[in-house]
Amino acid sequence: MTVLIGLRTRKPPKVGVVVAGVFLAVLFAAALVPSLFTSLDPLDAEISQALAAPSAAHPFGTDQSGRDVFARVVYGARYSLLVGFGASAIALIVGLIVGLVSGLSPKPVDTVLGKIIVVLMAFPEFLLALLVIAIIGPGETSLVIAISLAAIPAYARVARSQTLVVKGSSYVRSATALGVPRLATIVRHVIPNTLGPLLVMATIGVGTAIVSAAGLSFLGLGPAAPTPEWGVILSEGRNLLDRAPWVAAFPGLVITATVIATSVVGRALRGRS
Amino acid sequence: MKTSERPAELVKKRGGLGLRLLGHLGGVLLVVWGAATAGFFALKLVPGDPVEVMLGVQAQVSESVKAGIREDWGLNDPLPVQYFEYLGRLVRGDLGTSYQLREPVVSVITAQLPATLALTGLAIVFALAIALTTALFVRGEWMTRLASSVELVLVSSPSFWIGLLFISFFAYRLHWFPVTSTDGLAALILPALTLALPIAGILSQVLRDGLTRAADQPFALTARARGLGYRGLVARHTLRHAAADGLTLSGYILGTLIGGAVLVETVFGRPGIGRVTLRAVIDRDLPVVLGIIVIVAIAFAIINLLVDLAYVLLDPRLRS
Amino acid sequence: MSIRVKNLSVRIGSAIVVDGVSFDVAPGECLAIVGESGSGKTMTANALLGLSPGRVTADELLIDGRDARSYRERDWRAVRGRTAALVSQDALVALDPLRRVGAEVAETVEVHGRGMSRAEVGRRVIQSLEQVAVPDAEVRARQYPHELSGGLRQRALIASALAAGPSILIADEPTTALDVTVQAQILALFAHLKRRGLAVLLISHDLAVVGRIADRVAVMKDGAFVETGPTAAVLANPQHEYTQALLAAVPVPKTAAQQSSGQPGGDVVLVATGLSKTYGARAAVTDVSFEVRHGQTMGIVGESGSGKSTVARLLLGLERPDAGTVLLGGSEWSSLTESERRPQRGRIQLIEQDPFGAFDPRWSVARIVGEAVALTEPVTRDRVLELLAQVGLDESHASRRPSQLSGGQRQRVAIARALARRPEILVCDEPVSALDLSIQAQVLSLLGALQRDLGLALVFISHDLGVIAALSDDILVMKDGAVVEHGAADAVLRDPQHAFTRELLAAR
Amino acid sequence: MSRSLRLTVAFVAATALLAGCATPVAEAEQNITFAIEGGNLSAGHMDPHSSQLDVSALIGRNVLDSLVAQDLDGSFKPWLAKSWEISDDQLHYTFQLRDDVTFTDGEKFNAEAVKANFDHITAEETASAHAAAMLGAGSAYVDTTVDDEYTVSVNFSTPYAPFLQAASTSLLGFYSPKVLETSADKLKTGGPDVTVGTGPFVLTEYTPDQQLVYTANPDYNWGPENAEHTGPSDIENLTVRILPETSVRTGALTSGEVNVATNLTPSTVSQVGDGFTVKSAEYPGIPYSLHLNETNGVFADPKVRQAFSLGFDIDSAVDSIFFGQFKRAWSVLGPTTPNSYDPSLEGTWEFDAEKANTLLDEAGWTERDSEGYRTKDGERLSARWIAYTPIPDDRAALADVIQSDLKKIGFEIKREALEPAAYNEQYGPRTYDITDWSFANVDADGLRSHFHTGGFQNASTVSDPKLDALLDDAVATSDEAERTTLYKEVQQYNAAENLMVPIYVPSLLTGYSDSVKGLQWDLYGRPLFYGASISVD
Repeated sequence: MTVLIGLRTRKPPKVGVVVAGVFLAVLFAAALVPSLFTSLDPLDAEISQALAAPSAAHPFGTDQSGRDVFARVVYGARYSLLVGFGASAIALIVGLIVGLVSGLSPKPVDTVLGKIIVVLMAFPEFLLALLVIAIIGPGETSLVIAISLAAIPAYARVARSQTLVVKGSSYVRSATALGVPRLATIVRHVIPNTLGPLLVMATIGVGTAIVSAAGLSFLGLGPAAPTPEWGVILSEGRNLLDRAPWVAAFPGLVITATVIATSVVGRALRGRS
Repeated sequence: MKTSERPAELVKKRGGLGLRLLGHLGGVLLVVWGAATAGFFALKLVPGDPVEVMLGVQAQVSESVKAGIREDWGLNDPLPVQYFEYLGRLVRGDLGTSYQLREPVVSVITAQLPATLALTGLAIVFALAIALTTALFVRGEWMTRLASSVELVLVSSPSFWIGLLFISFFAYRLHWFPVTSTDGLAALILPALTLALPIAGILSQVLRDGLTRAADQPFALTARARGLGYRGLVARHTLRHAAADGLTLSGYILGTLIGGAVLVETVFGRPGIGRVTLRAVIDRDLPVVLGIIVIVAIAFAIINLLVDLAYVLLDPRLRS
Repeated sequence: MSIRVKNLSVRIGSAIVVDGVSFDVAPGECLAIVGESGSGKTMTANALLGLSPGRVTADELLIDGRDARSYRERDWRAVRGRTAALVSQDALVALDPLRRVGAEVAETVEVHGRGMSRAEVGRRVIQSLEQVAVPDAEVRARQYPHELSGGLRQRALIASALAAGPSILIADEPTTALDVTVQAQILALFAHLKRRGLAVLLISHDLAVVGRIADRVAVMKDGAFVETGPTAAVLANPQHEYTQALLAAVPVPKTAAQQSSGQPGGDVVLVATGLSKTYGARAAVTDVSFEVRHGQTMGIVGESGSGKSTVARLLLGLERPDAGTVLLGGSEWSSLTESERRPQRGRIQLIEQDPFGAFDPRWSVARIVGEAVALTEPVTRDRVLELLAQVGLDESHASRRPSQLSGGQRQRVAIARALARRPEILVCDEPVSALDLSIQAQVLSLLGALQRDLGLALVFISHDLGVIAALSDDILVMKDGAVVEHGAADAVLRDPQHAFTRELLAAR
Repeated sequence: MSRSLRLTVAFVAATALLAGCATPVAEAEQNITFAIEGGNLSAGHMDPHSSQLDVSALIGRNVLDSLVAQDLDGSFKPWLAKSWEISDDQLHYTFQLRDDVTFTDGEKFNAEAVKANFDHITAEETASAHAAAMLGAGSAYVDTTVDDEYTVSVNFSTPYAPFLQAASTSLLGFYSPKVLETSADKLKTGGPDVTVGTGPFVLTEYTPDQQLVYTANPDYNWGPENAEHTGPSDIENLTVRILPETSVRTGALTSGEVNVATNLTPSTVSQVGDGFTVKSAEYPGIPYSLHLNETNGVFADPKVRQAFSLGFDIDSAVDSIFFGQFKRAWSVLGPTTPNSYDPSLEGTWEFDAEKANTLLDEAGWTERDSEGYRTKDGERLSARWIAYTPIPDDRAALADVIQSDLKKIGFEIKREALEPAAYNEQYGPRTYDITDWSFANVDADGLRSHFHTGGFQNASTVSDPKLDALLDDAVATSDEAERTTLYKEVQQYNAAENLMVPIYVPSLLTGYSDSVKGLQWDLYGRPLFYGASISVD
């Protein structure tokens, strides 16, 4: 979804940003202290309550083994946010380093690094993540690694081109003309001005990462079954669509809302920077 | 996202169209070689014994038989030998033989290709139709706001979830479409739509942005000052400019289609390349995985080539 | 009357951008509206074509004798191009870059001449192009805007405006993007069109342009006319103080007394010998030599692409010359490595055209200036404020970011930053080209004052001979990377030797 | 590129055409479409001689005939063998073959063909994962000898009672000797001209992961004696569609796109409405069970094993999760396993959390840690459960309940889902506490690989001479009453020791349209299409 970077800034209404921010804050709270939001255990199977429709007791209904879907979604926030933010952060840092090194290196080195980035960019992120999972095996940590590795080329590419832009910018020329040392120029001007767009990209990238993670979990490549990860819950619900659509509907809704919230906040950040 | 080279970068390039094409073909080969090599070595890192995977759980097969299979598959050769044999076959258009399916990877892929092409082809048609419709007909404040909200939702929703909702609603609730998968156009509509919606969202966002931006350009003012109305402006001027923006998305769209196919084919239980990919990844069917990598790399390289050519067709400034 | 306007106002949101202006333009007459950026002149022009983004009100709004106040979009479309046509600033962007010139011209014909055959449209296109003196019209029609020279492109734009035979031509800064020599040709074309009976409304910031073809002038400021009258009268005897200020801001050459050229007083601080630089196959600079003395100004004038900015970079050691040397204070400069050069960089400083791009956008003014101070001495707030005071800024500006400053203020910050290094030489590359006329004058006088006070040597680069003349002791005229004329300012201005210099002077 | 483009166009055109005239299936033409799960078929599992998968046997039956047929009552009937004799020492089985049987490639069926097939099954290159073991290879099987053109003997070193049952399955069915000679290496991939037998159908078209098309063998006149039909099949075309998703198979059945769909799941059965019949056949063999590793960790203590078996509510879980479609299991053999089931175990070990708690207390797991789990000497009462992927949703739900119920008595279950390769790595050295599977097998001898010392499915790692003796004796006799007694003892042994905790008896759920007539079923409940036809109402 990093494609949004290229778009013209379109500021969402202020109210939207506030709502999105509040939603994300609530999610963070749920990730840190899930018991604030539900008294139920996400793993507690009450077989007598299996496949109960949404009600006051079970706002999102229950699943096939009688677990509360709401509790599972609340506890799942932790995994999804961890994967989303963790993967974006790793991709951002590694991408920034690669991009900076490439952009600041002598031309031949930059050309080679640039080509490598292009080759890696030739793969859809999701496919790349699949391949990484194939190598390191499924699981929660693998998910973070796979998704961040898959996203790195995009970040590296933006970091590299931004570095080149900054390097060729008038203010870096001014700094050189002033006599500011090269390292100081890099630290004071190049890195901060490269980081800005990457941070915005990463904020929006959090949403992409969450969707990718859910997709991989959905395919059975993420955390193992009882873990209340959102993609896992969704996949638990897919064979129940005819009799218990709520099992799949609610986690998907929360994923969508989360991604929208990060996009809205990301766009607002871009509007400011 | 994957974008093709921006026109600005292209402008800088010198030399005629033919020379540039040649350079591009070189680039295609480079990308394919790089992808094949990276894929080969990455997959050699895969833990677990392909022979075990091949035989499945609880197979009563003796160690000596397993060793024989390893020998047959050349799994005991030194890595460089395996690599160069692989490259040699690749050059001859031979992607090897699947461990699991015991048939040439090329025929595995070509057997599944039609199903996936039908799915992705229809998805592109849907996405373009939706995006163009919104781009052309959405005007005025509240419609614009509605359109951007819908786009945001489409772009933000996991496609497999949309697919599940479709099945739940259109197939189980309303019985409009068969839940069943493989037969007929009716069975293709829901999966294709599922795959199309996120693409439609992003495409219409980009097209509408492009139209708006082009309409803010001085030439649009000039055109309007000649007495041209909105539709005339779009048809004669701004759509071409917006199309260039849309073109930069083609790599991204291809990526979304391929990644999305894995999920959508799983959700709708359709056969196709996506399923083959997922199976090959889970089963560690290295030749198939590598084959997919190479095919995807070729597809990307070709798309990039076509996109670059399309830029040149679209923008005369790139021709000189 | 082709245009008659009474009490025209335009509001955008709650802002009144045009505030009750009244004027009329007769066939064969040219009215010029002159003002600086943001004065509302373009808004006025757009309102006459129904293209205003704001709310337009007027007591009277007659276009070709018809009341246009109740026009709907449909009615306006019939007016645009057919009755009143628009020519705007830069044909490179005002013509659709993706379409052929012929198609652009044809569009006007097609919109207004429904049912015309293709051949007929084609004939009209060629006719229109020939009407504005485009040579080889048939060839040009098949070319794209970027393939034409600036002058031809502008003519093509005018041809597309005239293709449907309008009686009114609204020209919004039609020559601003052009080199001065081309500017003169386009102005002549307008004069010709006017003589043929078109009513021309000319919008410009440049009094010099206006003086050449306008019959009457309206000076606009903050959305209102402050002075109107026959051109000659207004230019010779401006009544309003704003008009007077505008006229005063037009740079006038240094008087002979101010010039110090030829006087051996100043030491030579910078010597360029045989500088050459090529990029790929293109020679940007060929064999340029000159010297600059303490306290004096070397003006370098040339059109875009003449290589003057490359000279600036070579002087600063930002690029290495392919041939030739630069000596700073008599010692090697251009041949040093960057680390050898860095300790001495403070001696020669750069002021660029676009100061906005020259600052890190995240930094405050104090930090920007402070970074430079830190390279020579410990940073103190007093020193920063002192520097700001030197360029006419105060404490209130110190905490702002570049984006919160006006163009003139930014250029002052750039100067302050350069001064922080206590330089001997300032290289100013088009330092005022992006500024309004009145601001230009202020910055120029600031530079002049600083030169007097600090004994700075200036290398002053501009496309504008007027600006160059105002400051320079010596003048170097460049064309296609080479020096075509070099001498003392008064000599060059009074008695130009080279044809190109004469052309430049004539275009003013 | 342009070629694939044309392909797409052709495909879209074809699908459009299909959509136009799809419903209903043209019934008058005697075409039957059969939907199977079959996801693994293309993964080298087309050959029942080498594959251990159910689906291989299922579709193999269409093409491969057997020496004998087993009736639903467990008795054996002549098929390709007119008659047979078993030597007194139970070591030699001599078959008199029919002399009128030909393979569909024209080859003659005779004693040499039988020998060639059994040799193929036991050959090392075949890497047979199941059929060779069923033939007794590696334990009892010696060789196959040709006595004359139509007489063949199968020889064993020790008595091997399950042989006839094995011989009745498609796993020991017969390929054309010509295929075995020229293209044995292609059998795993299969296809027309490769998968060639004497069966009622001929494989004429195979698109991996999509469909198999069979046409009737026009010369077929050698059906098993217990078949109700004779002569060539009435069905002209039998199309087997591979539809891995349950919901899709169910949908395809109810929409009339297919006539028969198998491997339906309990959750989708309810969608099959009027006009259809769902045949539910309990699998014989070993029910879905949890195998407790008695040499590893906490399960070394029999009290802990018993507490485990009583500690979760199997009845409610099975009833709810399988929507009442599957029965709760009481024994390590399913009730439909011929000549072996011990019904006396039913109702003997109901869910009893109280008793489980007492047992754990007795076993010394008396302390509790902060999470509420029992501890002994600072160690938590914890068991690691490994399962191989893919794990069906209902089994995962079942595991959720088990895990959750056991937590209530302070017993921690840690679950790991492993891909087959990773699973094998742990299964080999038996490093887990719990693992799970069911094993459908018509002969109770399936227990031998689970309980005999060193058995390849001996997940509980039990090694007891007494148990070994029971299993060895049972396989050495063909006396059914004696075998029943011996297997009942084995079942009682497990009930006392809790090596396996049986959970539910899976049933094969096959739905078919009421227009399909004459379907027969084998002992596993799989549909047999030989006698089937479509009625035109």
